[in-house]
Amino acid sequence: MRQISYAQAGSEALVEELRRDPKTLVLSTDAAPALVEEFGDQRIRATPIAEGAVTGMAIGAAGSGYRPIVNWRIVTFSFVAMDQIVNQASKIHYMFGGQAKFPLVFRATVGGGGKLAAQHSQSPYSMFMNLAGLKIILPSTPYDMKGLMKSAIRDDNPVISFESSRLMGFKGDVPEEEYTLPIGKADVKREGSDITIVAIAWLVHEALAAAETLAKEGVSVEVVDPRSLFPLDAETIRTSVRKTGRLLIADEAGPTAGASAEIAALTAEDADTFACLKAPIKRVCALQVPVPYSPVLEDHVFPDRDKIAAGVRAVLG
Amino acid sequence: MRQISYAQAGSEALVEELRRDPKTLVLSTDAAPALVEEFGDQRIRATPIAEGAVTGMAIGAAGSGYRPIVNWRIVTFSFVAMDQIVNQASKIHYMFGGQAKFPLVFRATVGGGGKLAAQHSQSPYSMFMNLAGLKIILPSTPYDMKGLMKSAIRDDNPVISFESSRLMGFKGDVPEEEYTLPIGKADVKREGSDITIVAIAWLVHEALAAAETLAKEGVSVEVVDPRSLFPLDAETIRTSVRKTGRLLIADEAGPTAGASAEIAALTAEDADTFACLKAPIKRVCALQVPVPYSPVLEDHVFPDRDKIAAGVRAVLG
Amino acid sequence: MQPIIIVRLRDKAEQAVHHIVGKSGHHLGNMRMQPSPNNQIEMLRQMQTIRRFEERASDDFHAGDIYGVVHCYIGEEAVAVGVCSALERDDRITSTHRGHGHCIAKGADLNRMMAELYGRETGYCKGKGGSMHIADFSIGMLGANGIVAGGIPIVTGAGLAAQLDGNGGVAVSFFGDGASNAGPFHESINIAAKWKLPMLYICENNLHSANTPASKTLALEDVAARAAGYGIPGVIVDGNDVMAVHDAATIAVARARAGEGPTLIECKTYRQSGHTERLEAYEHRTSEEIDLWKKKDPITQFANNLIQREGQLSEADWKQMDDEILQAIQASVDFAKASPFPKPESALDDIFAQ
Amino acid sequence: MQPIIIVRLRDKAEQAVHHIVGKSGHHLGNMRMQPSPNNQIEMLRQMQTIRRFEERASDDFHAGDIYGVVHCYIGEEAVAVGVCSALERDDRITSTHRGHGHCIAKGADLNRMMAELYGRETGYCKGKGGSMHIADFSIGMLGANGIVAGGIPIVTGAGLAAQLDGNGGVAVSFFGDGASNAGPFHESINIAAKWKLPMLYICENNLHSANTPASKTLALEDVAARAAGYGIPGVIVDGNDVMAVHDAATIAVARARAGEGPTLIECKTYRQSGHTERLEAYEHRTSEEIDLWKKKDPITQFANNLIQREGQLSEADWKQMDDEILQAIQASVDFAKASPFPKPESALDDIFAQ
Ligand SMILES: Cc1ncc(C[n+]2csc(CCOP(=O)(O)OP(=O)(O)O)c2C)c(N)n1
Ligand SMILES: Cc1ncc(C[n+]2csc(CCOP(=O)(O)OP(=O)(O)O)c2C)c(N)n1
Ligand SMILES: [Mg+2]
Ligand SMILES: [Mg+2]
Repeated sequence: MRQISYAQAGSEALVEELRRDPKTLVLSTDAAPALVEEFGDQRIRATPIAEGAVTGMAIGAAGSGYRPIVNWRIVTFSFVAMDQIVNQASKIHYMFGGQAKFPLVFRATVGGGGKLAAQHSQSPYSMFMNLAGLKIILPSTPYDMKGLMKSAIRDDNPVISFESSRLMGFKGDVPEEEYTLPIGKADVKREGSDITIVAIAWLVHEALAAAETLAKEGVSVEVVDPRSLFPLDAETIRTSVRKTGRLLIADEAGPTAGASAEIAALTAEDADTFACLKAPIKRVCALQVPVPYSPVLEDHVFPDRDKIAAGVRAVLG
Repeated sequence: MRQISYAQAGSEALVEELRRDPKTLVLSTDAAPALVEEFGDQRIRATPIAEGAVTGMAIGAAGSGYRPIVNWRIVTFSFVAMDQIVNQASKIHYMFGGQAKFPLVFRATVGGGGKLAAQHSQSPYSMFMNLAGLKIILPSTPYDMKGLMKSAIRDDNPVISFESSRLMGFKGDVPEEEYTLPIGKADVKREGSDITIVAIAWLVHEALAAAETLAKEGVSVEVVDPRSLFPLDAETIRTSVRKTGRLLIADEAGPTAGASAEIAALTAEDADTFACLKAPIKRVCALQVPVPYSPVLEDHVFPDRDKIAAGVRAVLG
Repeated sequence: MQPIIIVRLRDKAEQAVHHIVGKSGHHLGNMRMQPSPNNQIEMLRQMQTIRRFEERASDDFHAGDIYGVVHCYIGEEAVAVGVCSALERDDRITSTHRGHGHCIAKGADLNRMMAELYGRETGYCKGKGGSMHIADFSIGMLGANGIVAGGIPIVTGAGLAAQLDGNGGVAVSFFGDGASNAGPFHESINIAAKWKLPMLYICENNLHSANTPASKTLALEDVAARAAGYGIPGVIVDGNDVMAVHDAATIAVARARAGEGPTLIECKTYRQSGHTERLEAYEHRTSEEIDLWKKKDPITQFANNLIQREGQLSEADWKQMDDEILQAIQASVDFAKASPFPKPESALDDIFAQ
Repeated sequence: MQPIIIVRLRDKAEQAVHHIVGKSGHHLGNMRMQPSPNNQIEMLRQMQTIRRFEERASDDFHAGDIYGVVHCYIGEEAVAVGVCSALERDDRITSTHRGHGHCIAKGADLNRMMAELYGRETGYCKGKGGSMHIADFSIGMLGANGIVAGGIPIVTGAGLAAQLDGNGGVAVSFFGDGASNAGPFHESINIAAKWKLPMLYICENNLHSANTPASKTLALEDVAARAAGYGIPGVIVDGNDVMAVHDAATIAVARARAGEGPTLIECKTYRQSGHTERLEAYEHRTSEEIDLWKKKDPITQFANNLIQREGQLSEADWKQMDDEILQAIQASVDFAKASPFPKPESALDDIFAQ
């Protein structure tokens, strides 16, 4: 099968959906010339640096029959739009009794590794999980990216597409033919029997690498990729943990009230799964600090395959 | 001992600290006349409705030698200031290598019960827990409010003081003499042996009421009040759970990636505590929906003493 | 570019003429625009309907039948009605926390409004929204909003949609003097001006935001002066004169439909009621100021005008109209009371569109 | 109120005179303000130091010694130096993502700056900040900032502090044309104007924001026109003429120190380098435009001026000055390279002040 990058998979999905539905439009502080050329500057709009207003405008356009895709670019910039996200987008369908649809996609890159320091290296997706009314995808492969992005654009609700900066150049199989993937369905990226690693985005690959190393030590690791964080596929995660009896969660975000905390909680609160737990749950996350600039510091802060492998060994005792 | 309300306790702390330190100042869209009268309109400033700029101004004034207290009023309005909170306040001390201090207090009410619908009934504190660099208090009694608020104002770091709307009129003992309480220390509000309830703010009182009911059924409940959410006093919580072997978390926020998830995770990941756990962890939280207006709907969404008691019975099997 | 003031005067034949003058006083032109007598009577009816609706909402709030918070628009009715009477049904608006007036002026159903305030299943939002969140997308009412300035970007997006639709639709943002100091005002108007979106930005300058006077928050007294920074017209109009508002809106709507972009219209008006119907911590406005503005009541003025000057209405007609309105309001309360509360479990519906 | 333009011309005696004219062309007055020859030479030195610092930072970024991202200020040096030369050490500023120029002009130490770019323990932020986050609170440099418009409210808070201190201090906000479309610009200026804070708002209008031309984002070409909405002076100045910038800033500083409130100064300038030193997806600006502005290079212009017209500098002096600067830059690189990286565990320090 042909291989394309994670970034290309996102772009392909976007372009195909722009072709498919004339009601789609793209708002971003930076309008990609190729998109403007194909779809014109009415549908592909370079906006002023006013992500707050632009996000609100997307809500209004969605409520008026369009399907806007807002590219916030780095998640950093979503915070100037937070009122529109928290107080409007995530509540507007509900608050008005379901009378109108708000088909919206917000795109944002997350994660570190770029030596861009605290503001530009964040992974704050759990802040958005706590809102009801917003779906959240965070794919780890080009295949998942394309399939989920298409579903996000077709969804009649606000969907945030978080995209891992570290994976932009990562290549993988993506079929030529059209497909979509359901939002809310986790994917078992590797089967195993001794421990479940629930890993998010870039850490899926680190977990798979750790699993290879651990296999040589006789440890059989199952790697589960939630793929979407809201809805979060508790059932697939719990089923895996019931099988392996152990859970490690790997996330590029800090642990505190993170997606990792939610995954731990939904495992520990399920009676059947709890009954199968043979060891404490372990979180291998970023340290709970703003991300520092200097490479030695940044490397120290983030989790990676080695820290995951060490974590697995600790859980297995 | 004299009794004053939760709201009064907060005001008393504020007034005392304003008197104590001439570098303190208050910024809010609504300047309380009594404060203006005592401290003048230079230190007590009514601002335009521009919480984003006002929050940023507080950061700049703090970095220039002042100790601003920003009253966002309802937490709803903090979201227009989110860039300044997430990208600036929580990172600025670290990002600049610790060269300057930013003594700041942000006040905001949280919680529902007022039939104010989705925007004005939020409990989104976990969104702020995920940031490093911000302390968070959320007291449940007038005594805790006063002691923690004074510590918050004296702290050399940004502190968010979340305050429960439902408790504003709640009265309790507050000594006349000066005292402070450490930020980051949980309080065991009731001792018991069968189950630990970690309850937040208003739900401390609901948990205590549930504990009374359950006591009559022969169940001995321990109620732990974290009082501050960052730092979160994991040790006190774990110690309690090691004693009781069971954990229920009661929170007015929705569960997903909430403070409740973090409390569950930090319990389930601690080997000693995990070893003592006799039953799955249970979260008794708001339903994961935007808060609806109509009383029948609102009541359905929030947890209360009955739901807590039922939860305890379920955990005890 | 200076703000333009539209002053409504009478010519010798006692006909209403608008004099358009620059803020510094020089005369820019005259204008004579009169909606038909029928329309004017309809406008009066709407204004009085808003007034009676809110008087009742206030009573029923105090009686405990309406929950949470209610913000009354009493004294500002000329703005909503003056503007909405210049719109078509398909044109879109957003409103504020003080939203009943805009809903009624845009044509919302009183029964469903009152039922929403009563928290009933038959309300506009099935009881999920309440006073601060009434919307009716079928008539282009895209929602009240509990966030000051929160609706400005949203309706600017409706303006973008109208531009893309290419059918000559316009979108109207209602907001307060307080909101004009918030970032979304600036960001939205700049974008609308740059993209020439078919928009009206209607600032309801009622001289106060909650408990803070505008004199403490607006760097300049006239919000309309800000238009100069975006190269769009900034108009000041007597917000208690419904015809003046109507005419200013009509010009701006024509401009918007013609693809010439947005207009900022500042309506100088006053809220006769308290900030909310709850017991506020304090009222900072003097009773002299409130009384002064009560004398300039927009409904009394307009009704007197139609009766005395235009001769379009008799005292008896006016009385009868008011009776009809009171009946309609009573009917809406009856409807609300007869409607069931939503089922508790329905709190879990409508989180996502299917 | 129209924006004021300050045009720097020569009188018959070939002395620099500033003509202050309204945007529509009418003459408002003249002004003659000349820093001493020494100060002018010092200003030239600062401008060239910024230039050389960034040329080196760019090289070392491409060599892999500097990480992340570097935004160069090349071509805009006259703004930072023109403004900061009108300030005292205790006056406070905030900067943007493009912050090296403001740091150097405010008096930051080159060694600690370069060490920060190199991610070393001796850097201004102990390696935690990098290019986008250099600050030196001891000289009133309250930080570069990775958020467009993020620094505007922060420094407005420093202006509030200065007002409360009552010592005549001022605070200066540097920001781009792009930032002027963002909410914090509007909110901050409105507050500063209302409270008469001692502030300068310096818009560095380099005609582009990242890959978007200002002509696509600014509703009006002149950001200074927005001042009218707040009742404060809006000044337009040639941002490539350091003396013109200096003089405009000097007037505004005097105004601020006198308690008369903020001034908005728009400096028309140009970034000769790319948006960042990384490989950008595309460069949308034409090479004609870039070349045109290179011909108006602020340093070449100013040096030539001092050499040819003012006779304050010889070609040899200038060559020697540049050599000294290059040596200082090399010394800063040597310092950075000789400095250790921070200890990995120090990532856990400085989360909270003790
Ligand atoms: C962002 C935000 N901050 C604060 C509030 C609280 N609040 C509700 S109404 C109001 C006053 C609004 O004043 P204005 O915009 O002039 O409208 P008016 O009430 O006068 O109609 C305030 C401060 C809010 N709803 N949103
Ligand atoms: C809120 C926000 N949105 C987007 C960005 C990404 N970004 C960084 S610099 C820049 C352009 C800024 O333009 P301008 O303000 O004119 O400054 P200049 O780069 O021209 O100096 C953008 C869009 C950002 N840093 N912050
Ligand atoms: Mg108002
Ligand atoms: Mg620029």
